Amino acid sequence: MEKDQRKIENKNNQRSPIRASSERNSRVGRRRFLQSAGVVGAVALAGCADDDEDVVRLGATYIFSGFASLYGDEAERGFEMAEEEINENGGINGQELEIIQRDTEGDADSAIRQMNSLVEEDGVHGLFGLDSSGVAQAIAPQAEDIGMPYMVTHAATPFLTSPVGEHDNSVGNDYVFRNCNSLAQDMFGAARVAEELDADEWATIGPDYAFGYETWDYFRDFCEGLGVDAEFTEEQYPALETSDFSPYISAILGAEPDGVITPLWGADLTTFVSQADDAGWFDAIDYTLFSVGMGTDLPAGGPLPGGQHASTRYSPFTPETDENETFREAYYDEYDTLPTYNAEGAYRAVYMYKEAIESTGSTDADDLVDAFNGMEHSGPVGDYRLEERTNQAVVPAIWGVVSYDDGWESNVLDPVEVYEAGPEELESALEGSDLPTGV
Amino acid sequence: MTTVLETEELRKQFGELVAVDGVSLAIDDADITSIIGPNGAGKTTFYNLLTGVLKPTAGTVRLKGDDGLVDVTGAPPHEVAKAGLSRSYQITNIFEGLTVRENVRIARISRDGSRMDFLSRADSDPDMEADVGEILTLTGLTDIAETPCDQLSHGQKRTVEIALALAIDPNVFLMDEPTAGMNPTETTEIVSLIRELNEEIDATFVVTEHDMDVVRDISDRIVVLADGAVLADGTPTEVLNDERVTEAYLGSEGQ
Amino acid sequence: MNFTTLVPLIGIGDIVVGLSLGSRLFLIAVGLSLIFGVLGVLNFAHGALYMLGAYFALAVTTSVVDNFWLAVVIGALAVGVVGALIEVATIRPLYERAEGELDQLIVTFGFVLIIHELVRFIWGSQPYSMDTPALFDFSVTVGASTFSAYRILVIGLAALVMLSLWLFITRTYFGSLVRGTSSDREMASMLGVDVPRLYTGVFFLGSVLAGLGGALSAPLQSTSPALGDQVIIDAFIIVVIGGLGSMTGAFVGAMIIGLLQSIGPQFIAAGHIAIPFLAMVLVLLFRPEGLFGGIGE
Amino acid sequence: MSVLTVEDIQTYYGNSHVLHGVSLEIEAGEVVTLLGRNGAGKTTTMRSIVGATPPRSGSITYAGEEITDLTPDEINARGLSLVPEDRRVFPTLSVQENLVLAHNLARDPRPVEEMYELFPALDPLRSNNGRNLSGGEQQMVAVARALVQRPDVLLMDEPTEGLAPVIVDDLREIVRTVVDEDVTVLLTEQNVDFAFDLAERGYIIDTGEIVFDGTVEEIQERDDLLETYLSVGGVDA
Amino acid sequence: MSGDEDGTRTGLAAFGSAAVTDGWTRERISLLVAIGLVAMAFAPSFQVYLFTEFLIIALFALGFNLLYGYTGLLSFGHGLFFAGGSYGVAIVLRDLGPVIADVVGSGIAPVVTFALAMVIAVMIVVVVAIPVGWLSVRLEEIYFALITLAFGMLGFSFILQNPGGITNGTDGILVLLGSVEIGGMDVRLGDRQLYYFLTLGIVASATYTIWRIVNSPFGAVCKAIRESPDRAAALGIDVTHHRWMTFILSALFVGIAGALMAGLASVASPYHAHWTNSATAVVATVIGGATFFAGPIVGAFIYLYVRWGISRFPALEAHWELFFGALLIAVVLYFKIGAVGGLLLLRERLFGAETSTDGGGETE
Repeated sequence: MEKDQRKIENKNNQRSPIRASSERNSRVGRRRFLQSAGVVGAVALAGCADDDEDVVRLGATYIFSGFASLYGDEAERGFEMAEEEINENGGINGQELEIIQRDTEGDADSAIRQMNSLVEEDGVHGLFGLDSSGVAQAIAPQAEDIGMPYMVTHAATPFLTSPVGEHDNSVGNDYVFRNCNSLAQDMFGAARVAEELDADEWATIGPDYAFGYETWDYFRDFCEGLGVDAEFTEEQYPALETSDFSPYISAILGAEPDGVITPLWGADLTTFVSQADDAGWFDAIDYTLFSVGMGTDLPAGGPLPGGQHASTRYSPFTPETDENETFREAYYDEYDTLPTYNAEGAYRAVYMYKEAIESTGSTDADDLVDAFNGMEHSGPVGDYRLEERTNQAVVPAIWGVVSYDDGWESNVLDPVEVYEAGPEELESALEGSDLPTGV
Repeated sequence: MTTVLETEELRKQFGELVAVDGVSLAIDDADITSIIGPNGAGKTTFYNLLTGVLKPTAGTVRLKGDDGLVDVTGAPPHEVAKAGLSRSYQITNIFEGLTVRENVRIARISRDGSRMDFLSRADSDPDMEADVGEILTLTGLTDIAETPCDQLSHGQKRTVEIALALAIDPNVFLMDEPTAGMNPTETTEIVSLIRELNEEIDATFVVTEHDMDVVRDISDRIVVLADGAVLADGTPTEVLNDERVTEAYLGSEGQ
Repeated sequence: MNFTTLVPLIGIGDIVVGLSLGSRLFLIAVGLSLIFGVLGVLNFAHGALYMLGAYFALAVTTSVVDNFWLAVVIGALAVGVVGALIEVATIRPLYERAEGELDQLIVTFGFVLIIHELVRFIWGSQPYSMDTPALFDFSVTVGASTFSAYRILVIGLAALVMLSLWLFITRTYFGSLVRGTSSDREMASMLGVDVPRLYTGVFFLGSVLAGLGGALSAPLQSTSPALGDQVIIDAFIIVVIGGLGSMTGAFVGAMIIGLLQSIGPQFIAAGHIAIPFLAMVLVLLFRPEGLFGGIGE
Repeated sequence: MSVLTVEDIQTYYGNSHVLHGVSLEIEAGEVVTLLGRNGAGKTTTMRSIVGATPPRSGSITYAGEEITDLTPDEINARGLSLVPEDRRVFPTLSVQENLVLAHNLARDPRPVEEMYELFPALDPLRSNNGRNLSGGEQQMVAVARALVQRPDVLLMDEPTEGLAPVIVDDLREIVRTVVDEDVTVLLTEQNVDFAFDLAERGYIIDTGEIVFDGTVEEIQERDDLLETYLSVGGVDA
Repeated sequence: MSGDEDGTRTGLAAFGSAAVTDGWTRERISLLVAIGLVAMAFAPSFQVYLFTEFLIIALFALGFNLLYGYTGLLSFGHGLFFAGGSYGVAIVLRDLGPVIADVVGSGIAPVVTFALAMVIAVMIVVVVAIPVGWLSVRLEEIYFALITLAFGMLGFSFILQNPGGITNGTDGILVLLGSVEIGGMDVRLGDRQLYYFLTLGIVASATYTIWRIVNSPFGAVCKAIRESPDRAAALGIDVTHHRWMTFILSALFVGIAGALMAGLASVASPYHAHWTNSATAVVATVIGGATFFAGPIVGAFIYLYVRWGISRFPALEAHWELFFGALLIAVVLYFKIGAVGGLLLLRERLFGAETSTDGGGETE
C-alpha cells in the first residue's frame, strides 16, 4: 500500500493553515500599513513623486485577487524580501528602493490601467511581474509604446519573447524581458525526460486555455525533434476552476498511456491530484510529469505525490551555490517555507533592476533597456544571460523526482536533472516545427 | 343600429370552475350597456376574455373593423386594443411614476403609431399636444396635468384611468367599475363625463358597476350576469324589475 | 476524440462521479433555492458561504479537534451563523424597498468580495487539501473504474439531507410555517408569524446547507478562496432548471448538471462551459418556471 | 370603556392618501360594523388596525396599549385576528395545515377539531390544498383560521363575499356563537343585511373619512345614508 | 469637436453670452462642462486615460440602463454586446486592415479602418442582439436576468473555443490602431489626447442620442412599460416587441462602448463577455441611481475612480476587494436611490429645491 504511505506523509506535511498564515499576515500587515502611511504622505505632498530623485521606484504587477491570487502572494514575498535587503544595504546607488504593487486582476484592461498609472502617476523607473500569458501578450506592445522596461517573471508563453513577425502570435519587442524559463524551455526538458523513460504512449491533461494547448504542442514537437519514440494518444482540457476532474481522469485512464504530461496548476492541480489518486491514477500510469508542479505547490502542504516527475523554473537546491543557499536560508527564516519559483523570479527581477541601474548609473528607461539587453546576471537560479535577440533568460530546464525531505519538512526534487536550454538546443530540437523557440 | 362588439357562446373554465359559461352578447353602436351581477358572477373574467388577457376555453369574440366584424378571439391585449377596444380597470392601473400628461400622451402615442419614433421629442408634435390637451380638458385633468400620478387622490386616478381609455380613441370602451371608491361629487362628474362622451362622439360603453343609481342613470341597456351566464338582458326598467335579478342580488335576504 | 475507446467508459464510475458532483451541487443549490423561494433573495454570496464551509472544516481539523465529523458539523453551523449575520445586518433592511431584489443582489455580491478577501487574509491564497476521513479512505473498483468510497458517502449524505429537508418542509409544523410564509408573507405575519425571525432562520438553514456542501467537498477538492466562484454559477443554473424555490427541482437539477459535467466532456470536448448554459436557456424558453414548482414540491 | 380605539389615523399606499383621519371606538364584547362602498377605505382601516398598513399618523390603542407601530405578528399576539377580504388561504398548505398553523401561533387557541364541528363542510377536505378549494370553502377556512386563535377581537373584512346564501346563514350563526363568548367583532360588509343582523353599532366610511356613526337602527332609518354611501336602495335593498 | 466653424461660431457666441449673463442657467452649466471636458485632455496623461475609460464605462452603463431603468428589464449579459463591440473592432483591424490599406492607400488607412471597424462592430452587435433579444424579452424579471446571464456566458464560451481561429481563444486579440501622416507629422490614432477626443465625441453623441431616445415617443412608451406592462398592452402597445426593440438599441450602445474599449486597452479580451463584466454596468447603474438619466454616468465615475483611489494606497490596494465590497454595500444600504438621488436630496436640504424621485435628471 504505497499510496497510503504517501497519504500519511502528506498528512504529516500539512501544517496548520491557521497558525502558519496568521503569523505571516500579522507581520506583512504591519509593514503594509507603514508603507501605506508613507504613500499617504507622498500623495499629500502633491504628487512630487517624479521629482524625488532619492528614490528608485519599481512597479510590481501580479494577480492579487481571484482564483490565481496565490501567484501574486508568492511573488510579493520575493520582491518584498529583495526590497528589504537592498534598502538595508544602502539601497541602489545610494537611493532608496520603493516597490509599488498593483493588482492586475488577471485581466488585460485592468493590467494596462495599472501599468499606465504606475508609470505616469507614480513615476516608476521600471516594471516587473505578470502571471498570465494572455495579459502579458496584451501588455507587451503597450510597454514598447510607453518605452518602459518590463521584466516578466512568471508568464511563460514563448510568444512573449519571440520577436514580432516571427510567428502570427509573436509579440516580443525590445522592452519586454523574461527572467525565468519559458514554456518552450520547460517542455524541452520534459521531452528530454521522456526520452529517458520507458514510455511509448503519451497523453496530456491541461487547463482549457492557451497555456494548456501550447504545453502539449511544444511537448510533442520537442519529442519529435529529439527523436523520442513516442505516440501521442489522448488530450483532455478541463476548464479552469473545475471542481471534479474525474471524467477527464477516466478518459485518460481509458486510453491507457504510459506517461502523461500535465500543466495543471494551483487549486486545480491540488484537486486533480487528490481525485486522480482516488481513481487509481498513480497505479495505472507509470509516469506523470507535472510541468509547473513545483511552482507554488512546492511548499510543505503541496499535493504532489512522491516518485513522480516535476519541473520547476527554479530549485532551492540547484545550483548548489552560496547565492542560492543564502537566498534559501533567508527566505526560510522569513516565511518558514522553501521559496517557490514565483517568489524567486520576483526577487531576482528586483536585483536585475539594481544591477542595471548601478551599471549604467541611470534610471532612464532606455538605459535600463540597453543594460538588460544581453545582460549577464547571477542569482539564486544560477548564472545566466538574457538572449539579445529575444530578451529571454537562458536558464536551464529543471526536472526531477518529487520526494519528501524531512529536514525541510517539504517536498523537493531529488534526484534532479538540469537541461541546458539555450537557443542552439531549442532551435535544433524544433527544426521542422513552425513553433518559435522564444529564446 | 350596428353591432360593434359581439360574443358567441363565450366560455372560460379554470380547472373545475366554470367562470364564464356560454355568454352570447351583441353590443350596439353608441349604446351604454351596463353589466351587473353579484361578486363572483364572472364579470371580471368576462372582461379579461374580451380584452385578450385570458384566452377563452370556447366561443368567439368579434369587434367592429373597417369591413364588418373581425374575429379577435385569443388575440393578445395589444391587438385587441388596436382593433378598437379600450378598457379601464377596476383596480386603478395607470403609469404611477409619470405625470398625468405623460400618461395621456403615451396612450395617444400608442394610437398614433409613433411608438417607434425614437428621435423626435415626445412632446414636440403640436397635433398630438393639442389632442392630449383636449382629452385633459374633457376629463377635467388640466390643472393637475404636470403632477406625477402617484401623488393623486383616488378619484383623480380613476379619472386618469378613463382619460387613458379615451385617448386611444376606441370603438368600444369597457369600464370596470369606473366610480369605485369615488365620492358623490366625483361620481356625478364621471357619470356626466360618460354621458357626454356618449352623446358627443357616439362612443359605445360597456360598464360594470355596483352603484345602482349610476346604472339606472346611464344605461341604455342592462345585462345581468350570474354564475357566469346571462340571467337577464334588456332595458333598465325591464331588468331592474325582474324577480330573478332581485333574488340574485339579495341572496338569502329574499327569503 | 476517439469514440470507440470512450463509449465503454461510461459505466458505474462515471455515474458515481456525476452523482457525487451533483450531491455537492445539490447542497449549495437547495440552500440557494430555499432562500429564494421564501425570502425572494437571490443570494450571490452563497458560493462564498460554501467556500467558507470548507475553510471552517479545515480550520477545525487542524487547530481544534482532529475529527472529520465534528469539523463538518461545526463548519456548517458556523457558516449558518455568518449567513444569519449577513441577513440581519444588510438584507433585512431591503425587503420593503421597491427595487429591493436588485439591491439585495448587489449587497450579496459585495459580500462575495469581502469574504474572499477575509479568507485570503486569514488563510492565504494557496490551495489546501483535506484528508479523507479514515473510515472512508479506501477505493472501490467496479469494472473498469475506481473511485473513492468517500464519494458514495457524499451521495448518501446528500440523499439523506434531501429526504430530511423534504420531510421537514412538508411534514412538520415549522415546514408549514415556511411554506405558508413563502406563499403569503403578509398573511402569515397577520396570523402571528414573526416573519423577520423566520427569514433569518431560513437564511441560516440555507447557509448551513451551503457550509455543509463546502465542508463535505474539502476532502474531494482543493480548498482555495475561489472555491465558490464556479459553484455559484452552477447553482444558479441548477436552480433555474429545477425551478426557483423547488427542493425536488434543486435535487434533480443538481444531478442533471453533475451527470452532464461527468459524462458530457467525454463526448463534447469543447462544450463544458456551454452545455449547462445551453440547458438553462432551453429550460427558460420552454418552461420558465423550471421543471418543478415552488417550495415543498 | 372602549377596548379598541382608532384615533385620527392617516394611512397611505405609497404616495396615495387613503385614510383621512379615521376614528373608531369599540367596546369589549361589541359587534360593530364598518360600512361603505368599494374603495371607501374599509379594508385599509382593517389593515391599519392589524399593522399590515401602518398609519403615518394618528394612533391605535388596544386594551390601553398603543399598538400603532407594532408589527402584524405582535398585534396578533395581543389577541386580534383578521379574516381578510381576499381570504388568503395558504395555497400550498392543506386545510388542516392552515388551521394548525394558526392554532400553534396563538396563546390560547381553540382545538382545531372544534373548527370542523363549526364548519362540517371542511371536515372531508382536511388534506386538500388551499388552492384546490372553492371560493366558499376558502372563506370558511379563512374564518376558521381566525376563530381557532380564540381572538379577543375578530376583524372580518367582507366575510360573505362570494358565499352561497345557505353558507351565509351558517356563517351568521357561527359569528353569533362567537359573539356569545364575549368576543369583540369589527365587521365590514357590502351585504348590509348581514351586517345589520349581527351588529349593534355601525360606522359609515366614505373616501377615507367616517361620515356617520350610530346604532344599526339609526342607520337603517336613514334612507339618505343608505342611498348615498352604501348604494343600497331601490331595487337591491 | 472641432471643424465646421463659421455657422457655429455665432451660435456659440450667443450661447456664451447667455451663459455669462444669466447666472446659473443651463447654458452656463453646459459651457462649464464643455470647458471642463476639453481641459481634461490637458490633464496629466494617466488622468486622460482614466477619464477616457470612465467615458466608455459610462456609455456601457447608459446603454444598459436604457433597458433596465427605462424599460424595467435587468440584463446580466450585456457583456456579450460589449465583447461584440471589442471583438468586432479587433477582428476587422486584424483581418481587413491590410485589405483596406490596399484600397485606400496606406496614408489614411488606419483612420478608414478604424471607422469601418466601429461600424462593422456595431453591426455585428446588432446582428447578435436581434435573436438574443427576441428570445430573452419573452421572459420578465429574474428570469430575464438569468437568461441574459446564460446568453452572455454562452458568448464567453464561444469566444474561448476560438471557432475557426477568429477569436484567438483565451488570449484575446491585440488591437493596434496605427498612425496616420498628416502634413509630415506622424499622428498616432491611439495617442492619449487624440483617443480621448475621439471617445469624448462618440460618447457625447451617443449620450445625447440616448437622451433623445428616452424623451422621445419611443422612450415614453418604454417608461409606460416599466410602470405597468399590462396597462401598456391594453393601450395597444405590443410590449414584447417594444422591449425587443429597446433591447437591440441598448445592445447597440453597449457595443459602441465595447468597440471604444478595444481601442483604448488595445485588446479584445474574452472577459469582456464574462458575467463579471456585465455586472460592471449593473453595479455602476445601481451606485449612480437607475431612475436618473445621469445615474449610470455618476455611477461609472464612482466605480472607476474609487477603484483608482484604492490603488493609490498600497494598504488598500492589497485588499481592495474588501473595501470595494464594503463600499458597494454601504451605497446600497444608505443611498436608497443611488448617488444621484443622494446628491439631489442634499441639494434639497441645502437649497430647498424640489426633487422628485423619478425623472429629475431626465426631463430637466
